[in-house]
Amino acid sequence: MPSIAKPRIPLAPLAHNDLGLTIRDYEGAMSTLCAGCGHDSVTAAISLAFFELSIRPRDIAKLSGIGCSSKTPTYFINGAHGFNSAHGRMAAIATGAIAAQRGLHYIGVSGDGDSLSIGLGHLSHAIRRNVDMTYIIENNGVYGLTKGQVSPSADVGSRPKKGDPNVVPPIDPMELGLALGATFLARGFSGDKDQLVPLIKAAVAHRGFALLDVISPCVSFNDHEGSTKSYRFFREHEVHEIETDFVPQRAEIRSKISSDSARAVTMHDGSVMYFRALPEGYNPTDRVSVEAYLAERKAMGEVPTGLLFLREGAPDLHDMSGTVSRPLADLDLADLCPGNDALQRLQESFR
Amino acid sequence: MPSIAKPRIPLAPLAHNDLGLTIRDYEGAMSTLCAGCGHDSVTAAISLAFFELSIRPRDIAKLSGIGCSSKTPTYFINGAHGFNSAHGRMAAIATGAIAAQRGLHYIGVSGDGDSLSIGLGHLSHAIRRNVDMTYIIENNGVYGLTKGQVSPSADVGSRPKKGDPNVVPPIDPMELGLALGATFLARGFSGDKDQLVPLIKAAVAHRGFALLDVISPCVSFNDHEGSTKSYRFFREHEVHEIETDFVPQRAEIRSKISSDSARAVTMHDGSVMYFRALPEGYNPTDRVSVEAYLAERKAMGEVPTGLLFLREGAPDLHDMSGTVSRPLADLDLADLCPGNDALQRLQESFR
Amino acid sequence: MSTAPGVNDFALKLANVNGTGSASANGLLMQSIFRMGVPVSGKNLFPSNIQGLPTWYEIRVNGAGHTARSLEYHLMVAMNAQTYAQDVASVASGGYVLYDSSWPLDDDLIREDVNYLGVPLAAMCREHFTKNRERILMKNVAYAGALVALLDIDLDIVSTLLAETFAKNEALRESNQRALRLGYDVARENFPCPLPFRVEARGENQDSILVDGNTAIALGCLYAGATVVGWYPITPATAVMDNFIALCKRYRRVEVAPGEWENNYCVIQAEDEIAAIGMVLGASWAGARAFTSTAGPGISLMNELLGLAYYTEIPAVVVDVQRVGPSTGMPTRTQQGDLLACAYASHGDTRHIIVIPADPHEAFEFAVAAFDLAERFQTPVFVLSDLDIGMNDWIVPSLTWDDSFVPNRGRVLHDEDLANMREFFRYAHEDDDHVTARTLPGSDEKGAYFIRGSGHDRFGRYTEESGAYLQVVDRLRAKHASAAHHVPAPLEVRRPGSRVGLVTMGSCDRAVREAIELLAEQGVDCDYLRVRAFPFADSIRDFVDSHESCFVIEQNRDAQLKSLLTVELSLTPASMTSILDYGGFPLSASTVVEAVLAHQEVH
Amino acid sequence: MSTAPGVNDFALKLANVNGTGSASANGLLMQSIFRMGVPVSGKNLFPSNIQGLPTWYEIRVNGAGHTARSLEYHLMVAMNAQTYAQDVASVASGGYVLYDSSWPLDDDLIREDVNYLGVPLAAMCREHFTKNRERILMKNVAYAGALVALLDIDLDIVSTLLAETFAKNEALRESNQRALRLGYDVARENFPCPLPFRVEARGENQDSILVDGNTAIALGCLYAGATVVGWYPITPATAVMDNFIALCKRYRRVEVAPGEWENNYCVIQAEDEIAAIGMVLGASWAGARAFTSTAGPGISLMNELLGLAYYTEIPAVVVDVQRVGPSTGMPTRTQQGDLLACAYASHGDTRHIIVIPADPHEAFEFAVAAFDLAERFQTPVFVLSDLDIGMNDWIVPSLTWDDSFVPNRGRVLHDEDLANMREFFRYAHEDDDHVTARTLPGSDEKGAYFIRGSGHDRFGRYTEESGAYLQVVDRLRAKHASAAHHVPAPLEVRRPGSRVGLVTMGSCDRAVREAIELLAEQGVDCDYLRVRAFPFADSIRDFVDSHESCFVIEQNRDAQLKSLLTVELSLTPASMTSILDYGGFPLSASTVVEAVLAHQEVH
Ligand SMILES: Cc1ncc(C[n+]2csc(CCOP(=O)(O)OP(=O)(O)O)c2C)c(N)n1
Ligand SMILES: Cc1ncc(C[n+]2csc(CCOP(=O)(O)OP(=O)(O)O)c2C)c(N)n1
Ligand code: SF4
Ligand code: SF4
Ligand SMILES: [Mg+2]
Ligand SMILES: [Mg+2]
Repeated sequence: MPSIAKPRIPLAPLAHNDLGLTIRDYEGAMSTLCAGCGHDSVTAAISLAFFELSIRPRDIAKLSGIGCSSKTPTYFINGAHGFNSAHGRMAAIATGAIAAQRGLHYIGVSGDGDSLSIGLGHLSHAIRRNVDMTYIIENNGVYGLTKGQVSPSADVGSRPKKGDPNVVPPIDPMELGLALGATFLARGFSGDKDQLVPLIKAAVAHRGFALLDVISPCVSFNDHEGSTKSYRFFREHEVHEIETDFVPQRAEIRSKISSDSARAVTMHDGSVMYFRALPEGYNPTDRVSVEAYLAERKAMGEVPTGLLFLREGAPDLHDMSGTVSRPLADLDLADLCPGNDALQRLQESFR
Repeated sequence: MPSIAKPRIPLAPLAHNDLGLTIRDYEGAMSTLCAGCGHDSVTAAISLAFFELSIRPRDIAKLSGIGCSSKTPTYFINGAHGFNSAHGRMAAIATGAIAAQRGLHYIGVSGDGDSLSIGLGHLSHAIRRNVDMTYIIENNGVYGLTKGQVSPSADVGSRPKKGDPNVVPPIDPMELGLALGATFLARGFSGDKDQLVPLIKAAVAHRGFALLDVISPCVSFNDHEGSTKSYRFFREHEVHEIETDFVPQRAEIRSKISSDSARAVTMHDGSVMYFRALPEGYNPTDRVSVEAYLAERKAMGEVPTGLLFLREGAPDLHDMSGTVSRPLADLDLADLCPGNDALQRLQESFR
Repeated sequence: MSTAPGVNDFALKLANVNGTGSASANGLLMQSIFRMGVPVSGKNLFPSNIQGLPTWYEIRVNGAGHTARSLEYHLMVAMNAQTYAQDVASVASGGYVLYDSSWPLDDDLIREDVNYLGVPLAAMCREHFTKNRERILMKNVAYAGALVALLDIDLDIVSTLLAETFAKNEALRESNQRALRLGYDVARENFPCPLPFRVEARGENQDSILVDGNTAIALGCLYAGATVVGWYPITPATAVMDNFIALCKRYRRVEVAPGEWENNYCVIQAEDEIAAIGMVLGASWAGARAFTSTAGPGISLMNELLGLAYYTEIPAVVVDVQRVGPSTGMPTRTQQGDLLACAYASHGDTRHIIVIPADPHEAFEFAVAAFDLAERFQTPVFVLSDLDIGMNDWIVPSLTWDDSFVPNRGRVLHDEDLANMREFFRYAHEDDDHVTARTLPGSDEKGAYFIRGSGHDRFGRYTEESGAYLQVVDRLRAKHASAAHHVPAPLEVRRPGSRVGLVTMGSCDRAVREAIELLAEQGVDCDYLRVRAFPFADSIRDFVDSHESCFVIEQNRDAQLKSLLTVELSLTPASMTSILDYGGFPLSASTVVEAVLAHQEVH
Repeated sequence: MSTAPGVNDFALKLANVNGTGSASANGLLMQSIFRMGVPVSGKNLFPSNIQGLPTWYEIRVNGAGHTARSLEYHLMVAMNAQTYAQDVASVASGGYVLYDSSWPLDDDLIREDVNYLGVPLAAMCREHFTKNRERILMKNVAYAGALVALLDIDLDIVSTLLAETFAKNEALRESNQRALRLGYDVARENFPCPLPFRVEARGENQDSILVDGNTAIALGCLYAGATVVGWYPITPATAVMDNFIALCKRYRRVEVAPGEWENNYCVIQAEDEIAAIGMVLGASWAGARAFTSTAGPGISLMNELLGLAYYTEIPAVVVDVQRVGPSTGMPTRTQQGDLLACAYASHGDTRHIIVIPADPHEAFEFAVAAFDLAERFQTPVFVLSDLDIGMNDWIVPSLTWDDSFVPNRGRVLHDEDLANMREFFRYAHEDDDHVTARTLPGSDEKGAYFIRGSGHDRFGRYTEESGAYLQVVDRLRAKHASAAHHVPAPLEVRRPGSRVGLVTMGSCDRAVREAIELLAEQGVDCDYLRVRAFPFADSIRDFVDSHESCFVIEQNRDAQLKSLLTVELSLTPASMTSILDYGGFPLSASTVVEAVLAHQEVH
């Protein structure tokens, strides 16, 4: 591609992990996302986290729905099996996979549209079932792949590239998770790898459903200055033709979130988000105080990041189901079929 | 029916409301629910509330999904149009109806399965859109119509008539509503009409989405004593044959919830629920304190009832959409069609 | 076509109010007749409601083995005052009405051509039992007792059955026995027992069982080694899961430490049908045998993910216990209206495998076959049952299991296989059936690939190129066609010299076979072909082509089987005539006979 | 079938990287040719991606008016190094390759039989523009300028268009004009301009417009008076809503107080497609004209509620802009694969009305018709468009609107009507088309009823009785059949003496018509029939019956149109031969010609 040089996912120096693997072993195919898309940073963070955790690629399974975010599992850990499923259904599909094959580390990647619109029901019930997986929402407030409609996480007043400012109150996946009894809730920012990688590692380590909300800016549908609401056939507009098919190359946004004060980060659309790492002494195990803290910061217009809530030791899907520790998918018919004698005995009761 | 005398929905004496109508004008068809079903009490309370509000039947529209609860709109206010739709979809269908015809009072009746399983996404988004309607969940913790599976509102440890005790943490519609920015949240109990009728009236009066969670016991699938987990073909069981097709007549549970202390109510299955009316001075407009109170009472094993949360003045679907005050369904093509001249002018830009 | 009832040849109908315990008493009668070695069937016609609405149960006794639904009732047990009028009206002339004479019958219920048998059931039970619950329940057992006397059913057998049923509850056992006897005695004292039509013991049912299709399918899934289930309750499919769970509890628990049991299965009650099929896909992708069971509305909701499974080639078993559509329709009535919805489920070019059992015996076998087919062809397979098969008890040959059975898990590459390969490509190297090999999550990195519902080439890579896309979808079509040689073959029964062919499917089986005998009596010899799967075998075309006239008998309005046959076998539509019966009740032979004769007359 | 290009008879292809602004430059060229009065078409072949992947644009100029896709490219604008090889390979022998000569071409890209036109676009733009963004964007306008010179496109027209487009942005206007001139001049200086094939002004397009189908459908919905929309974004249907919203903002705002505007419409971006169709049903039930637009996956998800609408008889308009299936498939490629999914959407016996436009002009008219049909027949109506119609610009006759048009709102009873009735029953008193009258929420209590997807009788009451159920579903079937007389009739074009018939639908139209001319040149005269709706008119049967051989041309793998014709018109499958083209690109005449000739040879 002469016109747009796609940066390869940034890599750490070629260190070896406990398995003797390098970060290259945790890479995937070349990204086809827009240059500067936040999702690519999350991809890199995921690669790095699994590398640092020294988990064999084959012991990982990666799943997604549909969306730009949901394309990303192709871009990390080639050696892991992956399932790019249908829009909004990943949580349900992952639940089935985990029920069948408990021997793997499951990572699901989804978007705010995928998870909070069409997939809200499945996400919510996967939370309730405490399905043992890491579930990342690459949250950009828009439907990237369908070109920029507002998503359910868009703030009131935020203005999509096309169409009117959003008027419907957003769903905050963290507040939702608290209401549904989630056991692990964390928020990161694609531009702060230093914070994000440990959060992913913690999520992978958590036994149960770990929900990780990662603010991940969309360069393509948040880069408009002023109003672009007019349409092709009106021709009263200015540069519509070009805007719809020209995507400028943007640098990735990076910012390290310090723990002492809220840090302002300017997004591609010029808006400013205030990220705040959790204060010292924050207690992620007390739901009521967590709710109060989130509400307080929200009122200040800040977005708290970090491990927001944690409840360890809660039963997961397998505990609830009482399944054997050997993965069900590994059982043979001999383990499962009662045989003809049993059938004949059973049929005594059918007479 | 000689064997089971179905009680007619209990009626108030034949007073007249401001429109000169009696409660009979707010009745519906004869209920076909089980004798003693909590849902019938809610039906009666709805009739009474609209009667007391002096709203013309024709100005009411009633909608539901599928389930025993969702059958009930047939049993109240014959003169109102009704829509018994599909399982879980009522919130979406009501949203469309309200968008089209804003001139009516909308009441939706649903079950905990209908709303919190299959319909969770639609309910959640109707809350966000603050669709102007009263939405009642007749909450019995089971799927009544399909014969007693646990629903997402079943408490951990509660034991369905068939199958194992529930192990998946419940969804509390009130907590969910808080997380999603609901503007009106109330809880009632089918057995306390004195409290329920005013709550329904308040919900109808509220401009926006009023979510009313009504605990409404199911006599048929909560009446088992001990374990009934065995199945027909095993024959080791005791009285299975009879249990599956015999529904004892049960009296409706009634209890008035006083405001000073939690009141214990024995359910049909022998379990005891502790209902507590909200304390004096409770502030339903402060979300953080509401969340804290709910959490505190939950920890005590109590179920707070009353108007739990209220935010008036929030924009509803029509405000958000900027729709005209005249119902869209009442507009004629003359109001809507730009005509040939406009079409010709527009097409100048297509050349 | 009215025929006089006789020994081991009659039908009765029992009209009750649902939720009053009548089903057990009715089942007791039917099972007792079964134990007497006489062919019998019971059809439960119940409302979509929990309590208080009319419900009927029909028992047909037929020594010749015709157990399809009969439309002639020789005896009516009228226990529901709400439906007295229609119930009395539906008794055959010369037949009997047994009613609760604790209250007098209205005059307008009196028919001259019918015999009335008044039994003061309520009064008797009020006198003999004290608890309210018992008084209601025992009325049912009491009328059963009266019928035992009237129909000459073996009292010992009935008693034994009651004793078995209430083995662990002495009080209930005792009161049931007492009620039975009460009814029995009152009938013997007051009526000429037995009636002209009655049951006479035979030795017929030795190698048979009495079972419903939902139980049989659950058993099939158990024996096929299904471990993961995602499901959502819906009538009439719910009992598949009730049964599957119960069976698993009995046969699939492992004692991992003394007194500590774990499950060799995982059944998840999903949040909806979309999640249910999603879970099945996830589990199948991960290598387990997984299934779901549902009815029409669930099939509609699963459409998108069924297309995903088809295109990504993930096995899935979907049991559809059909009920009356469209929409919610009549959830407790039977129909065969989902054939087309299953055959082509999902948008775009999709086509699925369907197996169509006729009774619980086949339901068991086809359920097992469905898992093999799904894994062999890496695609969704529907087990198309219906409410009649699923929720009624049928006499069928006993089930057997071949302990040497080896499941066909299809083409799956494991680490050993991968070790010998240079590279693995998911959709390359098809075999003779156009199936390619898959790998399972957790296998060696060499076998890892990224499965996707978006355009992909034979290597499994994303593509938007025509050629690469076509290679895959054309192979999918060929693969589906190949399956025709592996699905259950159509069942044919020929009579020498027949020029008429009757084609049918599923639960129409018994009625159509009975019709063939009745038609032969009328001089119309018919051959029989029962379609048992889709894609269709070519032999069906031959059958149609080799008959002067062919009737396609099915239970839906739009002639879905005929349509699918026409399109898929390139048949001439005019070569087939539809016989459609879709009012929601099991088919009866007379419907078929009348339709065939009417058509023969015209032509 | 290779023919030499000539004046007003050639095709070019432009290969770009998506997200770099090329679409505007390509559209500029195509629109300029349109303004020169020469028939032209533009096909945008773009990836399902936002930025960085290959994308192509094809322009065909054809004085005879054949604007279907051509498979021969006489000029390739190769702007994407990633696809150089395949792009160079696809130029017709003797054709031209225009490329960015800022970098040298690899040796293996050099074909002997092709002419290379190197323009140092990047270098020129680096020199003449300073901002990075401009440098990328202006390369596109510069190659457009070169093409203007090479193809003799009217420079004034191009300039004027640019001026119109950037009327409000002087800086952009200026740099665009500059880039255009740069390219123009460099071509004139270095190449023999014009090329042997070129554009020559004509007077053809006076009464035509250049419009895409998504815009046209949005306009149709606007003019039909649609007020409520529930929708969920999906390619390629999203632009229907983008356009509808934009149109509403322009034409549907009311000034209720000075400076205070309110909307005569309500567009709700739903949480998913199930909610979208749910909102449509709610709104239609409440009396508004409502619609949704989606693609295949959305149709799959809507299945359950479409059945509800069918059975409860609620109008609904569903626009399906088809893309390549199954599953997610290829979202930016075209296909006609949802015909069966729409015709029989939902479980149980269901059948829907479908209108199938061939181009944006018909799309406008059929969108309007869809609302009338939906309300007249109280049932869902699909507008079956596709990506080719929806997202490409087509030259079609200008749209006109009859200001005296009175919409057919169907049988709706208002208070006045109810006042004169003794009682109202929802599903009783059918008219000649088997439609019964409905009432709307808010009407007099006498008109209130409880609509339900469960079994209901003609009075609208819940029922589980066969007879009552049958009355309603049999009427539904008759109602659907009646609609055949009210939907757009098939379009026939006959040539005297033709013994071959070509049957097709939708966007295949232009390619098939062109094929007919080409076939006539080869001595094969063909008649033409385009199916424009389901249920089918009987005249289609007559057409098929009256031809020795009939070809059914459609863009899906499974011959869905042929299948549906076979079943619904009881045609003999053997009477039709399929021509299937389903690789995802618009059909071209040569595909049809070759298939017909190949078949003729064999027979
Ligand atoms: C059933 C269905 N409906 C709609 C679509 C179209 N679609 C593809 S991606 C997408 C939204 C993606 O948004 P999000 O999940 O936020 O991902 P992002 O692209 O922003 O990362 C939609 C609506 C689809 N693929 N399937
Ligand atoms: C798509 C679909 N799936 C399943 C069903 C079967 N079904 C009918 S009612 C019901 C559950 C009802 O539970 P709830 O909403 O709690 O109502 P209740 O009967 O307890 O009042 C189910 C699963 C259905 N009608 N449609
Ligand atoms: S459109 Fe937005 S979300 Fe999608 S790849 Fe581009 S920047 Fe990322
Ligand atoms: S089953 Fe339960 S919820 Fe349904 S009517 Fe009976 S008591 Fe009520
Ligand atoms: Mg997003
Ligand atoms: Mg319930």
